[in-house]
Amino acid sequence: MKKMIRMTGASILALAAMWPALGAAQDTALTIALPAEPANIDGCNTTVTGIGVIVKENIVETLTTISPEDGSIQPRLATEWEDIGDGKYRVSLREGVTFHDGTPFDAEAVAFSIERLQSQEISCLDRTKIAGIEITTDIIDEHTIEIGAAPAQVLMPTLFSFIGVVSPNTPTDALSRSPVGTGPFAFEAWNADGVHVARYDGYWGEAPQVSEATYVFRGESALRAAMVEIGEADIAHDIAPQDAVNPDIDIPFLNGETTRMRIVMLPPLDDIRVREALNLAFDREALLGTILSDRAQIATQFILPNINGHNPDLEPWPYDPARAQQLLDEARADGVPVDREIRLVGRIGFFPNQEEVLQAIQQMWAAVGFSVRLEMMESADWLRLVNRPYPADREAMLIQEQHDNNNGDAAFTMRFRYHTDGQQSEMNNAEVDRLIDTAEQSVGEERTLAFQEANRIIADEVIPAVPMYHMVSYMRVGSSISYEPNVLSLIQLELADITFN
Amino acid sequence: MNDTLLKVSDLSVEFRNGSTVNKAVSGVSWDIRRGETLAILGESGSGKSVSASAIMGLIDSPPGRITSGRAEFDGMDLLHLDDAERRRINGPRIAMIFQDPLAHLNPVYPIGWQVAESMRLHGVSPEEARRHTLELLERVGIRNAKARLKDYPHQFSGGQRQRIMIAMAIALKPDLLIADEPTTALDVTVQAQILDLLTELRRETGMAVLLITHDLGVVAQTADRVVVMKDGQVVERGDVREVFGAPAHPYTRQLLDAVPGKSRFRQPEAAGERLLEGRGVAKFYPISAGWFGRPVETLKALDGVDFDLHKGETLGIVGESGSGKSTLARTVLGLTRPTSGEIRWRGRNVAQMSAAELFEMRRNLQVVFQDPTASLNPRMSVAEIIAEPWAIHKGFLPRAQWKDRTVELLENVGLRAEHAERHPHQFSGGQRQRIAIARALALQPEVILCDEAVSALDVSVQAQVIDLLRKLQTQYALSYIFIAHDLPLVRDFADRILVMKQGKVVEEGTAQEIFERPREPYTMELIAASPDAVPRSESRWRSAQ
Amino acid sequence: MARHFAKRALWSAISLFALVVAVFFMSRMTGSPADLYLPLDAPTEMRVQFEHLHGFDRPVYEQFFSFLGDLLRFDFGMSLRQGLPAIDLVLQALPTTLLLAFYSITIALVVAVVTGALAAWRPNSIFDRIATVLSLIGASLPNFWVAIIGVIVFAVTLRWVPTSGTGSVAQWVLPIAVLALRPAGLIVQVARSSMISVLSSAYVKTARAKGAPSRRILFVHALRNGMLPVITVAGDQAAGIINGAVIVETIFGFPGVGKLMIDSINYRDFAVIQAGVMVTAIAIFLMNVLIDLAYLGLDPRTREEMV
Amino acid sequence: MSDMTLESQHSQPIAQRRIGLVFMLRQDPFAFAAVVVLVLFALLAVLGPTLLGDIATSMNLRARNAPPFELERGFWYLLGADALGRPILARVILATRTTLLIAGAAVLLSMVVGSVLGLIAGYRGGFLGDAILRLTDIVMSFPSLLLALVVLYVFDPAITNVIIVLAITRVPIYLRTVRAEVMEIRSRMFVTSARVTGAGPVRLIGKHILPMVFPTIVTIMTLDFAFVMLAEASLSFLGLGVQAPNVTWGVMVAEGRNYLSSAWWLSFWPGLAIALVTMSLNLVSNWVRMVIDPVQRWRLEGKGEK
Repeated sequence: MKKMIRMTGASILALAAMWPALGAAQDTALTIALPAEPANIDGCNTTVTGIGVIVKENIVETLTTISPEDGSIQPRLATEWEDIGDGKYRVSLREGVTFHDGTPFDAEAVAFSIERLQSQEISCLDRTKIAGIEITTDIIDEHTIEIGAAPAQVLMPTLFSFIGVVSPNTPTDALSRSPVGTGPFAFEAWNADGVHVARYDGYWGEAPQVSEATYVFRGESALRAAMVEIGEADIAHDIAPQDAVNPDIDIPFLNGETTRMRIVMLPPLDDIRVREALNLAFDREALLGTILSDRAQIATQFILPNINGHNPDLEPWPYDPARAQQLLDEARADGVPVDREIRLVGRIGFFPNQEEVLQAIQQMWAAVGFSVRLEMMESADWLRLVNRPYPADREAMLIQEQHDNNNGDAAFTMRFRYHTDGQQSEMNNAEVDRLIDTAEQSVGEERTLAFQEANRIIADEVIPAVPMYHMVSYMRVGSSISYEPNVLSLIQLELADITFN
Repeated sequence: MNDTLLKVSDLSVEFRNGSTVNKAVSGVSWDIRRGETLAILGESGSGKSVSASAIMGLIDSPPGRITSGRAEFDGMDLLHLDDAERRRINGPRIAMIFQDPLAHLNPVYPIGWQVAESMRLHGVSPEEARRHTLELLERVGIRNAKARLKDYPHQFSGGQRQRIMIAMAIALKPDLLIADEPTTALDVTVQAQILDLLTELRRETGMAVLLITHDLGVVAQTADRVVVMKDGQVVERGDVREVFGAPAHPYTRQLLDAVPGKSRFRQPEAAGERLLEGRGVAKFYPISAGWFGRPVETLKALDGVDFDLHKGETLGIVGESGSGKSTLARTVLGLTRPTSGEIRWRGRNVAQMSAAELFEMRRNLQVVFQDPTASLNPRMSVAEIIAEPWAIHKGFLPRAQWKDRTVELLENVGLRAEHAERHPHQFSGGQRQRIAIARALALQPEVILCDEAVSALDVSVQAQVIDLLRKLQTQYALSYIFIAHDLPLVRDFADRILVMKQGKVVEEGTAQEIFERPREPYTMELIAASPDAVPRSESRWRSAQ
Repeated sequence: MARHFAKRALWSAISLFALVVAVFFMSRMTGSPADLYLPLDAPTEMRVQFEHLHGFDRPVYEQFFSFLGDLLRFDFGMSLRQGLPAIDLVLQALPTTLLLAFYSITIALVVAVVTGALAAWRPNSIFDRIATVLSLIGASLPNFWVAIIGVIVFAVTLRWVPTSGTGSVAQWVLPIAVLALRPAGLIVQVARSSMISVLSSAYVKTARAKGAPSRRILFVHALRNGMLPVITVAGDQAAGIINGAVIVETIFGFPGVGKLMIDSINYRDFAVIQAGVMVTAIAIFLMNVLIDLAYLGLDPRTREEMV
Repeated sequence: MSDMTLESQHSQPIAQRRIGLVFMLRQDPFAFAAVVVLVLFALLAVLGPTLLGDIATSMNLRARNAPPFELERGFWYLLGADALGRPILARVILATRTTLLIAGAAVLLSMVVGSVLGLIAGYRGGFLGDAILRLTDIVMSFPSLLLALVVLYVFDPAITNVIIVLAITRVPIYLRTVRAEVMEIRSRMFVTSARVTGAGPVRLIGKHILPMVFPTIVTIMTLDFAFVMLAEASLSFLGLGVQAPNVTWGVMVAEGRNYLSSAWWLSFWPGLAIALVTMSLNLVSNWVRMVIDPVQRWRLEGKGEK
């Protein structure tokens, strides 16, 4: 007992030694509370939510960036680019740029990064964005490089925005937990307290106001919000609507995510009247300002309005339970087994209050006579249902999905989900297939119109889904700083955009 | 000589037990003088310990309550002390030792610490206490005391533990030592040693001893005066020799009559059928030590024991603790297998019996253990306990007759029909032992093994139970194996006696042979050590008058 | 005694092996990590590459034997998610968890044993009744509830302690308090009943006859005897924390084993699961050895029994 | 205890004693209150879902997170409303049946399996005993989340599977405790007595050992009840447990988690229900322990004396 007391005493002393020098932090240091700790922060994983928000354009810069306002392509490490045919682009690189480790930024580094991105030795997640494309490089001189794609890509400058350029000293056989890039902030440490970055004095561009930043990871939305409230953190990322109670500091923003329910078109859902009824019986307005933020937008299609190919003429489904009932009755009269139980499969953890949303919709459907059983699934379980090849014994069901297309163009959505050979497609519509094929090979208005037409057919004639909302996130921004979240803020939060009040 | 040390007058204590009130002592008065030994004699439940507990402030309230009385000691009333005064008395002025030293020593502290504590609690410096502890332990006869200071109670024998308790009690040279059944759980030879020690210490220190006991022999040999208690009241008091010589109260007379060891020896009848026999029975336990647990030593609990039991006879087995009596009992009962040798039941080797044969043997071989409290399931009613053998040996008695037979058995052992619905805890120790006997009789066995079956009982109860066993023996032609450490009892009850020591039979013979013509020194030592219930002035334990 | 521990170690090694085998095969029954690791829209080609890269395309038995081979060198392989040696990740997280377990169980023990002992001193007294009710509430409150309410009250409203993080002493206060609550509730119950029976034992009477004051009787004479069942329960609770103080670690941002394991299981990071299970099992085995030693220290009688 | 005590003890015949059960319950006001609470919950479990109709499941977004004790929305909103505006009072009642069913079944199952294995391990001892004990070590070290996922993948998300997963994780507690107690009781004299009379293992265990272990088992069960009710919620969130519109207290508490800082009542009331049941079970189990122990029973037979 005595020994125990002595031991406890000793450990309390040990703890006391760890007490930090309070108030030592500089004025321009920030703490940012994120929901989850990423597995790595490699420069070739910048399109992944939890990684990009730390790395992208803070530590590792890309060749180009996409404007959050209009989706246009802006120069970053690439200053100019030119289509020289045959799928090749000649790219001029910014001069006078050095990596945080002192290595100069040049064509070699770009070639290295592109090769690393496509390496079979590691699983770079940004490779998803160039899936099925082989990218080759040809160094012209120190600051000029030719980048080619096979097959040739219409959206090459967009693809450049996925290519994070990392120091050639980055290991090629493992994902990095200490990235070295050219950005305004250099990686310092990753430890129990979180990820630390500090302003890079050799940055080529304008020096940001923020001198250093710490990313901490807290799973609880209420706790993240509380941290900003009491000054432990400056930014709380992605807090739940019910925690966003202070309009002065809780800023809603369209987060680029769109949610819907995919329909597996097997009986009774193979009957279009039934699918229409599902859409008509869902009162989309009712959830806004209650379970979901009033800033969320009712979606007509699976891409946001700022994406090329979005069809602005589509109207949201009206809430018309009577008509839904009528359609159901008709279908029932024709022998469609509308009373069969339909599974509604949700995946855990898409957005806050998600299960409540699904329960609410389930109720609305029940009101017109649908028998829908809600099942929440763990990710891996859910994934077994959504990807081709589909299980042979699949039955009629609704699969809740969420999708973010932050890349400015519908191409990153359409084939995958609507083309007959799309990996998550439930459709087999020759006209849509043709339109997608055409659009992908076109540019300018032709491309836009083809995608728009495809989206019209999908929404009006096929109805392979119950479109729901363009989602909103809340960011709590401490009163000592200014930051305007945008549609990209969920995956990209540029510290340089933050100013002090 | 009017040198009264403690005067208790009109003491009444009651215990509340739910809605019932038990008057443990009512209106008890006695006094003790400096340097003398006063014995409070009584059987369990007579309230003899309660007055001592009241003096020491050990009565828990609730459920206990002192309703009247005074205990004058050095101008104070011990019954009404506050906590601080109490602590000044307990230990330095009045000390106490108890019946079961193993239970009364704290199992988790070394004995040196415990002895020293009794001094340190009263202001003795640690060094002084440590030094004095060693002296005390040496004084009370703990051999190699210095090395054993850090040993724990369970590492000592019963006698040594009582010595440690005594060392603890006399540490501060108290005026009065209360000894509550100090030798009851001990072997006779050890009892003699402890009584020797107490006597010497009393002579040395001049302390008075209040001896609380149920053992008339101990009273006769050690006390100057005696107070006899029954049912919470004093029935007789006076000089030991006067009281024992000419008891005035019928209860005292009854007690004295019940003292065993006075009846005629039983003469073995012509040997009947041989029921049980043991040939070269041995039981060894390996004692392992070291990293890989190689056996380094063998404990020979039984070492080549031979015995026979014939129909209708009583075989007494005596010996001190550790002599192997209980191991023999367990072996006979088939609870452990002998390492070598064999036990035969009607000529059949028990070790080779089939399950059915064993089952049949068990029906005919029943047991009564020493501790009736432990051997009766506290959750079962008496009726269930007695009927259990019938439930096990289906077909022995139809269920319809259980109730009648239970009543019959209860009456057989001196209990009443209405007792059947009660639970063991509602009975006294003697009654519980009767229940255990009734259970043993349920199957009408041929042999009952009594393993210290009456040792824990009061003399008068002992006598009754022995009478009962005798009666049943004639009634049912029973054979007994009667294991005991109390020689007078065995003397009265056994036909033949085995004397055991360290796993071996050292002497065997009829009761008369053993008691009148013992051959072995060990047997003689045993016989000499048991105190005689006749007071003699030359007793080595009595105080010099 | 040495033999006792040698035997236990042998048995534990056997069960550890069985555990590793069970975890190996059962974790592979829960779907492919490729789906979880790669983005939703990853093409099949990437999945195939991923599985090939990490050897998941080989037959399970083959994977198992190469895993066993590596295991002999205490090599659990690399974490899928983090690309670091799995064992390093676990060993990095372990101290935090062990410290959490140590502090919270120690505090729970001290508070609960004193409370339980005082409650046992006078059974059914007001103090006893209150202690019983509070301990039952403590034992049945969910961790996350206590944690979040704790943050709201003590960090946000009162501002006594920081909300979360691991840097300073103040940041350990809430997590330890939250973790200590349930064990404390249970231990009060156990300590109380154990002490009630100890206080009625004969040696307590001896102590009173010696003139020992009540406090000394309770905390010196009785307590040590009443500690054995308490230690057992405390050990089980500590094992529970070592096995996963997930909620507390997640809420307060403590990078411990519990959070690591949950993440690993959610992402089917088999190497880390294996290493984590193995390391925590060993930690718990060692803790049980400590508990045995505590028994030995507390009750000398057990020294013979453990031969 | 002296003979005198014996004479003054109660000795009413058996028939009277049966009636005495209610009397004994009245003697312990805490236990009596606890039984009333439990009976109430049992009634709610049986009748609740039928009586409620769809009050508990129909949403009303205008009443979203309505605070408690405001009566203008009607009686059912007395305890407030949840995030979908469903009255919490009705939902707590609706959840009673499933909650008690799952927790009860899981606790019973783990108790039976754990006790049986613990009996075997403690009674037989030796290699088998060691082996069983090691098996519990494995179960205890096996991550329960992983176990849940395995079940989720291999079987369907049925309620029976939740019960099985919960039961498996709780088995070791019973097993270890029962084993330890059995080993101690096995060596008691009255067990030896019965053995000597020829009693076989079934009788020894059933008549002599189990009744002595029973109080401990009951105590663990009552403490485990709360634990299981909460653990079930985490399985439900994995998709293994109950799915909407069905609900349990554990799920309600867990759903309320997101609203703890803004609407405490969402998780408070179901949490209170859990605490009430746990506490009542505990009090009743203490009482039961007293009733079945003849040595203690007098406390309940006296005139309110304790």
